[in-house]
Amino acid sequence: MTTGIITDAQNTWCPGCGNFAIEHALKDVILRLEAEGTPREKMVLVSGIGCHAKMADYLNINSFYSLHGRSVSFATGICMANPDLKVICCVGDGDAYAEGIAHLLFAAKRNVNMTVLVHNNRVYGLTKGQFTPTSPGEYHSKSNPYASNDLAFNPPELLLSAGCSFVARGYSRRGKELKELIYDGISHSGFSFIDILQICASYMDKTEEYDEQVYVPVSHNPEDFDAACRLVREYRYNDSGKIALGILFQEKRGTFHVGTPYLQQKYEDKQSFVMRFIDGRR
Amino acid sequence: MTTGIITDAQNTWCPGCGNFAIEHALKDVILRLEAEGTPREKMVLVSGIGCHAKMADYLNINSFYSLHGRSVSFATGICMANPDLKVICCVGDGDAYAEGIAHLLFAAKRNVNMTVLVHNNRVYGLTKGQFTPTSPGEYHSKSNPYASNDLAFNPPELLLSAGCSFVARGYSRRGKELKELIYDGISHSGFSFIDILQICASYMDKTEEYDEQVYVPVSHNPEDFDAACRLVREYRYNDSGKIALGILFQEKRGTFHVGTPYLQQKYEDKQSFVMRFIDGRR
Amino acid sequence: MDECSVLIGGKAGDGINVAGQTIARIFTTLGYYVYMYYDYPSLIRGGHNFSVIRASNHPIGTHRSGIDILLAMDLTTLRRHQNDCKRDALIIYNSDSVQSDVGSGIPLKRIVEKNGGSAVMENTVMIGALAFALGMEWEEFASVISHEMHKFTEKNLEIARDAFQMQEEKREVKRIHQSPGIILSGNEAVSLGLLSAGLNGYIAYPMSPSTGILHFMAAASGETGVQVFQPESEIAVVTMAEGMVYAGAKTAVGTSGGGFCLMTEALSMAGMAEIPITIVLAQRSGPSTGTPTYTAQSDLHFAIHAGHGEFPRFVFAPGDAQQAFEWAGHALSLSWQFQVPSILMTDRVLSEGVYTVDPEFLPAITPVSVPLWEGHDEYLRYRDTEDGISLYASPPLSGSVIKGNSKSHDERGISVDDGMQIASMTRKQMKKIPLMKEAVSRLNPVHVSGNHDSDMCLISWGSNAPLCREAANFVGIKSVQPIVMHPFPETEMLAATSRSRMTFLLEDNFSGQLADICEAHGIPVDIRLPRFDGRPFTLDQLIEDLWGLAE
Amino acid sequence: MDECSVLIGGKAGDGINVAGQTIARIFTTLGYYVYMYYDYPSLIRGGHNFSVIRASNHPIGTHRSGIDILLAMDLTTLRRHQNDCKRDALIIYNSDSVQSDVGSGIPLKRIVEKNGGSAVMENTVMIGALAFALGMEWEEFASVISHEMHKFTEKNLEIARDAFQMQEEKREVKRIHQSPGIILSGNEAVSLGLLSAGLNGYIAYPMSPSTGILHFMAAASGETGVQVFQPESEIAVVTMAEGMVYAGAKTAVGTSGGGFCLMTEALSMAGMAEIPITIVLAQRSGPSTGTPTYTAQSDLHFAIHAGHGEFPRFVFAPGDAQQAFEWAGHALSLSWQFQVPSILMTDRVLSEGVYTVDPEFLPAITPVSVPLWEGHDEYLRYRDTEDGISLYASPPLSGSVIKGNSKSHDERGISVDDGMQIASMTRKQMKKIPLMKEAVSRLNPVHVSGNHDSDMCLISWGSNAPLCREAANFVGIKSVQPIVMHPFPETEMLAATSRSRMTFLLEDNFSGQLADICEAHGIPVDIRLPRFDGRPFTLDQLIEDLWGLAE
Ligand SMILES: Cc1ncc(C[n+]2csc(CCOP(=O)(O)OP(=O)(O)O)c2C)c(N)n1
Ligand SMILES: Cc1ncc(C[n+]2csc(CCOP(=O)(O)OP(=O)(O)O)c2C)c(N)n1
Ligand code: SF4
Ligand code: SF4
Ligand SMILES: [Mg+2]
Ligand SMILES: [Mg+2]
Repeated sequence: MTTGIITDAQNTWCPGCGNFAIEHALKDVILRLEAEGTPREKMVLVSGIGCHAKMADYLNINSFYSLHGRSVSFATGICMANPDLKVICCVGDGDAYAEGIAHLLFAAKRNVNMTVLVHNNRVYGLTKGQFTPTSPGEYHSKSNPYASNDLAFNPPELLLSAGCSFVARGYSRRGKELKELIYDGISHSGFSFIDILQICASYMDKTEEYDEQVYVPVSHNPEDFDAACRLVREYRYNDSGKIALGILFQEKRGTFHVGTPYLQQKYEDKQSFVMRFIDGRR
Repeated sequence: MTTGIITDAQNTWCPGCGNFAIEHALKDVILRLEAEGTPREKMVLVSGIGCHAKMADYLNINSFYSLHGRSVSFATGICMANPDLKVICCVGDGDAYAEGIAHLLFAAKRNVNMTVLVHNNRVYGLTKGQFTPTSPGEYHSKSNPYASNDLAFNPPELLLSAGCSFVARGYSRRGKELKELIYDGISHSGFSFIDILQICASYMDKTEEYDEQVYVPVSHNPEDFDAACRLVREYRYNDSGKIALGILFQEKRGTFHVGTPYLQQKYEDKQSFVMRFIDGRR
Repeated sequence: MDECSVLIGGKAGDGINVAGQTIARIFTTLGYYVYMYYDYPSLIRGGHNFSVIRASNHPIGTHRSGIDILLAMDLTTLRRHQNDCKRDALIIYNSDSVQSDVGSGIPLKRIVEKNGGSAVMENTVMIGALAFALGMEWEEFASVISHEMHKFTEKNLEIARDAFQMQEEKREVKRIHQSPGIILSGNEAVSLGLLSAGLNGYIAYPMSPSTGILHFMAAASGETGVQVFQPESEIAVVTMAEGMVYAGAKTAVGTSGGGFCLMTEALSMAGMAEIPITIVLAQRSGPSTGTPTYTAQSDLHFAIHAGHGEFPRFVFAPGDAQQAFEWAGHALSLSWQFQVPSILMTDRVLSEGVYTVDPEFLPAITPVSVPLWEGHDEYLRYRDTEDGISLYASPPLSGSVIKGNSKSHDERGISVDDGMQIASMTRKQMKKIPLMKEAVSRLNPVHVSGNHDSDMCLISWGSNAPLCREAANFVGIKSVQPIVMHPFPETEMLAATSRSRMTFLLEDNFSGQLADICEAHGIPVDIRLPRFDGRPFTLDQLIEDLWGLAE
Repeated sequence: MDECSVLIGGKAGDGINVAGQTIARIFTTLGYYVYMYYDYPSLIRGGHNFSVIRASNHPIGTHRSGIDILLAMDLTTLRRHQNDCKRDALIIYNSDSVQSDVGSGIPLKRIVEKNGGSAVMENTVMIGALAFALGMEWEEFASVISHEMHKFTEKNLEIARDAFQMQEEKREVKRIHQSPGIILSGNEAVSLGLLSAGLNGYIAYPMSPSTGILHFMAAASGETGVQVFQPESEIAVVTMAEGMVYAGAKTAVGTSGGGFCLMTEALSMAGMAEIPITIVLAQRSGPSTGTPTYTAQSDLHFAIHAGHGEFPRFVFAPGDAQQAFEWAGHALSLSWQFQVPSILMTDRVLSEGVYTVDPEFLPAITPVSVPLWEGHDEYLRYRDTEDGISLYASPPLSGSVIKGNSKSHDERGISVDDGMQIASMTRKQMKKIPLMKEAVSRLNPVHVSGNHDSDMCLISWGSNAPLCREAANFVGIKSVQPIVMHPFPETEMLAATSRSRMTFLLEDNFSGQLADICEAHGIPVDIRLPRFDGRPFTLDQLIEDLWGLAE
C-alpha cells in the first residue's frame, strides 16, 4: 500500500551528495500535490540509469527505472497513452545531454506534458567521474586525462532553441527555490525542463563556486524570450559568470497529443473498422 | 583512375529534384579546390541514407555511403584519424535532424573540421514523403494524416546554440550562391553547417514560396552572434517569413583533435610502452 | 485457361503497384484466387517497376515464370520481360513511346490526354485494354474501376472505356463461379490482425518494407482511435511504445534490419521488465542498408537471440496474408498473456505481396485478454507465482505503486544485487517458457500440407511457404512450415518430418538459418536450397529443381 | 601453507580494489601465483566491497571458499565473511569501528591520523598488518609499498610501518623461490594485447565492466600516441571508430550489454562494408541494465548473431589475463587480415579479476599486418579475389577513389540492386569463412588440460576456464575450453571431447548457451552446470559438485 513516501530500499548515495536535496524537494512537492488533491497513484516517475536514477527505488511512487538516456522517450509514451498522469523524469546529465539528447530536444519541440529534472552534476557519477557534455572545459577525468575538452553545452540555451515552453534552473543547495521550481514545472501545462546544478560530493564538488555564482534575477520576465536568451548566455557551463536560477522562460503552447488515449478507445471501433475494411474489399 | 568527376552510376533522382543543383554545385567546388591545389584524393564524401545520399554513388570521389543518421559521426572518425583530409557530409533532414541529431550537435560543439550539407527537402524523400522535423506544421503525410504536426525545428538556431562555428543557409535554386557557400564552408577551419533548402519535386515542391521568401541580407556581419540569432528567427520553418541566405554566423575557434593522428603514430612507442608496463609490474 | 499470369511494368511513379492491385481485383471478380509480386528498386521516379499478377482457380501465394499477358508501359518492360512470355502470350505495349513488331500497341498518353486526364492515369488505359482482352463485360469492369479508384473516378472510367473499346486482341479466361475472397497485402493483413486483437498504439519510423503498416495504421487511426506516431528514431519508437505499454496500452512497433538493431537494447529491457511489446520485423536484403526493396530471410537467428542476457520471447513467421492476419493477433495476445516481447517476422515478399484471403477462414475477431490485477492487498509488479506470470496493472492503481525496472529487482520492482534475488527473478521469468510452448502448441505452430504420405519433405518458412506448399503438391511430396520459430515447436516439427527419407529446406539466406535450427533439434536437412539475391523463387524453377533433386 | 586466501572487505571508497592488488603484489614478491576476485555493488561510497586474493604455488585463475586471513575494515565485512573463514583463520579487524571477540584489532583511523594521513590510507594499515602477519621483512614490504603507491609514498610508508610494528599475530607463509610473473587484470591484459598489435584508436563510452580499458587506454595515450575518445553514445562510438578504420586507423571499441545492442546496426555495416573493427564485449549480468557490477556469460548467442543479415565475423572468448593479452592481439590482427569485424568477449570476472601472468609466455609483440593495395591500375575497394579478400587502401590514394558502402555494391563500391550482383558480392564475402577457420585452427582455438586420458570432460569458456582447469586437475578429469567461439572450432572440439563418456559444461547463464552450440555440433553435453546469480563458482564448490556428479 502506498503509505510512506520513502521506500525501505537502502540509500546508497555518497554522504554529501546533492541528490539528497533533490529527493527531499521532489518528495515535498509530491506531498504537496497530494495534499492539493492529485492522488499519488496519478504520478509516475521515470528515471534513466546513473546515481540520479536511484530515485526510482527510493520514492514510494509509481516508477519506471528505464535505460540510460531513454527516460524522456519512455515517459513520452506514458503521456501519450494516458494524458491524465503527471509524469516526472529524473535524468542525469550524461543521460539526457549525451546518450539521450535527441529525446530531450524532441520532447521539448513537441511540448510533451511532462517535467524533466536534470540532476546535472556535470560528471558521469555512477561510472566514476568521466566528463559529460556539461563538464567544465578544464575537467580532466580518467577518460580524458590529456585531451582538452571542448566547449560545454549550454543546456538551457539548447532547450530554448528547441522550442521548450518551460526552461528553469535550480541548485541542489537551494532547496526551497528548487521545491518551488519543481512544483511550477509540474503545474506547467507542457514540457518543463529544469536543469538542476547538483553537487557531486565524490567527483565534482562545486559547492563553493556555485554558492558564489548563483543568483535569482529580480526583475526577469519569464515570458520575454529575448531576455531569457540573454540570461542563459551569462553562464556557459565553463566555470565563470553569474548563474541565474529560477524560471528563465515560460510560454503557453498547445501540448503534444496523438489520437485517442487508450482508455477512451473502444474495441468495437476496431472491430467494425476491420469488418468494414474486409467488406470494402469484397 | 579518378578522371571524370561524375561516375557512370545511373542517376535515379526524380526529374526536377533539387539534388541535381546540389550535385552540380558540389562538383564545381571540388573541381575548383582541385584547381587550387587540393588533390582530389584528399577529399572524402560521407553520406547518410536517403535520396541525398546517392551523391556518394554519383561523384567520382572518395566516399563512404554510411547509415541513416550516422554520417556525421562516421565522418568525425575520419577527421580524427586523418586531419589532412577534407571531409564533406551530404545528409538529409530526416537523416541529420531526426535519427542523427545528436551527432550533428556534438560535431558542432566539438568544432570538428568538416562540412555538412543538409539536403533539407523537409520530407523523408526516399521512403515516400513522410514528415520530418523541419516539415511545415500543416504538412500531412501518409504517416500523420490527422495529427497536427508540432512546431518545426529551426536548425540554424539549434546549431547556433550548440556552438557551431559556421552556420549558413543555401537554396537549391540559387546555384551560384550555393557554390560559394560550399566553398566557404570547406575553407572554414572547423565545423561548417549549411542548411540547404532543397526542392523535392515529388513530395514538397516549395519552389514558388522559396523563390519569393529567400533573400541575401545586405549588411549582415556574420561575426555578430546576436545579429545571427535575430536572422535565424526570421524564418521558423513554418512557411512564413523572410528566409536569409548566406553565411549567417562564422567565428574562429580551435578545432577538434584527439591525440596523435594515426599516420604519425609509431609502433615502437606502443611496443616500448608495453614492455615498460610489464617491467614496471615486475 | 484456369490460370493466368499478367505482368505489368513501367517506371516508378507510373503506379505499377496500384495497377497490379486493380488487376488482382479484376481476377477476383472473375472468380480467381490471386497472388501479386511487386518488384521495384529504391527510387521515386524512373527506374523499372513491375508487378506479376497470377490468377488461379485454387488458392496460391506465389508467382510463376511464364507470362500470359505482358502490359508494357515502356520500352524497358518490353525488353526485359519479353523473354518471360509464353509462346502465345498477349503483349500490349504503350504505342506512344514504344515501337514493336510483336504485340498490339495502345496509345496511353493520347487516350489520357484526349480525356483531359493526368499522366498517372496511363495505367488505367492498360487496365482497360486488359479487361477487354480477358473478356470482361464493360459494366462488370466499370464497377471494379469505381471500386478501386476513389479519386477522379469519372475520368478514369472514361479513359478505361476508351481503352476497352480500342483493344482488339483477346486472351479470354473462363469465368469461375466461386467467391475466392478478398485481396490483402501482407502489411494490410498484419495491420488488420493487430487491430482485431485490440491494438491501442502503433509507433514506427519509416523503413521498407514495414512502412506500409505505418501508413495503414495512420489512415485507420481516425476510425479506430489507435494512437499512431512517427518519432525521431527507432530507439524513440521502441522506448516510447514501451512507455505506452507501462501505461497499459497494447502497443506494437514495426521496422526492418537496421531499425531492429536499434531496438535491441529496449528489447532486452522488455525481457527484464516484462513488458509485452510486439515488434514487427519486416526482413529485407542485408546486411546493413543492403538492398532496401528486395527480400531476404536472413534475420532469423538474430531475432531469436537479439538483446543481451536471457529472457523468454516469442518469434513468429507467418507465410501469407491469411497467416499474417492470424499471427499478428496471436503475437499481440500471447505477448500480453505472458508479459514477454513478441516478434512477428515478415519478409519483403510477404509484406508487399498481395494475396487472396477468404474472410470465412479468418479467425474470430477477439480482443487480447490481459490477466489484470484485481487484488486488494499490496500490488507487486513482479510477484512470483506458480506460472511466473505476475498480474498486470497500470497507473493509476488506487492506493498502490507500480514499479517497473530494467535492473535486477525484487517482486516489488526495487533494484537488488543480491545473488539469491537475481537468480530467483530469473527463475520466475523462465517458468513461463514451458507454458509458452504449450500455448503455441495449441495454435498449430507447424503447417503441414501436400502429400502427407510422401517420404520426401520440403521445409520452408515465411513467404516461401505458399510457394513450397504448391510445389510440394505438384511434385507429390510433403510440405512443412513452422510458423512459430521460437520457442521452437520441436515436437510438432519432429512429428511432421519423422518419416522423411529426404528433406529439402528452402530459405532466402546464404547459411541456412532454419536448416541449422532444424538440425540442432534433431531434424536432418539433406539438401539446403539457399537463395540470396533478393528475389523470390518462382514456382516453375522450384518444381524443376525438385524434379532434379528427387531423382 | 603453500596456498593462502586473504579476504579484505570494506565500504566503497575504502580502496578495496587497490588494496587487493597490493596484497597480490605482496604474494608475488613471496614467490606466489595469485588470483584476485573483486566484488562490489553499483555505488560510489558505502555499501560492501570485498576482494579475495588467493595465492598458490602453481598458476591459478580462480578463488576458493575457505579464507585464511580476513581483513575487516568494517563490521559488515566481519559479519558477512566470518563464516567463510577456516577454523584457524587469522582475523584482523578495524578496532576503531568494530568490536569483536575473535581476531585481533588494529586501529585504522588512529594510526592514519597519528601520521597525518587521509581516510583513504586506512587500507595501508591493514596491508601493513597483513605483511607482518605473513612474515615479510620490512625492507621487502617497504619496496612493495613504494612500488604500488605512487602518491604520498612517504606517508603510506610511515603508516604501514606503524601497522607492521603493531601487528602481533602471525600466519606465516613459506617463501617460494620462483618468479611467477607479473599481475595483470583482464582489462589491462586486453589493453596491452591491443597495443601490442599496433592499435591506433580506442573509442568507448563508459560502461561496467569495460570501463577499465577506456581508462587504461586514455592513460596510455600520451606515451603511445593512441587516439582515445569518449563520445556522446555507443552509436557514436562505433560509427566514429568505423570512420577511423575507413581512414586506415586500427581501431577498437569496448562496451557491455546495452551498449553492444546499440552497436549492432554498425556491426552489420562492418559486415557489408568489410570494415575491420574490433569490439570488446565485456559481459555482465543481464538482461537490460541488470546488475551492472556482477558477472554473466549470457551474450554468446547474441554476439554470434548480432546484426541483421549474414556476414563473416570472429568471436573470441579468452579465459584469463594471459589469454586476454594474446587474443586481444589476434582479434585486431585477424580482423584486419580478413577485413571482418571481430568481437572479443570477456566477462565481469575476467575483466576486473587480477591474474599472475608470466611475461615469458606472452606472445611476441608484433604489429598487425594489413594486406595493402599497392597496385597501379584502378583501385577496386571490393575487388573479387580468390580468397574473397580485397586489398585495403585508405585515402589519400593517389589518382584513385576509395568507395566504401553499406548498401549492396559492385566491386567499385557503387550501389547495385541487380540480383546477380547482390549474390556475387555475398559469395565473395563468404569465401573468407573457410580461410578464417583455417587461420584460427593454427592458433590453438581450443585449450585442453587436466587428465587427457580421462573419459570425463568438463567444458567451460571465458573466466570459468581457469576454474575448471584447476578443478579438473584436482578431480582427475579432462578440461576443455574453446577460446574461439565463432567460427566454431568444430574439428578441435570434437577431437578434444570424442573419447568422453560423460561431459559436463559449466557456464554463467541459465539456458546453457555453449552447451546448445556444442550439441548442435554433435558434442553431447550430459550435465549442464548453469549459474545465473551474478557470482562465479568457487573452486571448492565445483570440486564438490564434480565429486558428486562423477559418482
Ligand atoms: C547504453 C548504456 N551505456 C552506458 C551505460 C553505463 N552507465 C551507467 S550510469 C552511466 C553514467 C551516468 O551519468 P549521468 O547520467 O550523468 O548520471 P549520474 O550518475 O551522474 O547521476 C553510464 C554511462 C548504460 N547503463 N547504458
Ligand atoms: C535506421 C534506419 N531507419 C530507417 C531507414 C529507412 N530510411 C531510408 S531513407 C529514409 C529517409 C530519408 O530521409 P532524409 O534523410 O530526409 O533524406 P531524403 O530521402 O529526403 O533525401 C529512411 C527513414 C534506414 N535506412 N535506416
Ligand atoms: S558519485 Fe556523486 S552523484 Fe553519485 S552518489 Fe556520489 S556524490 Fe552523488
Ligand atoms: S523524392 Fe524528392 S528528394 Fe527524392 S529524388 Fe525525388 S524529388 Fe528528389
Ligand atoms: Mg551526472
Ligand atoms: Mg529529406
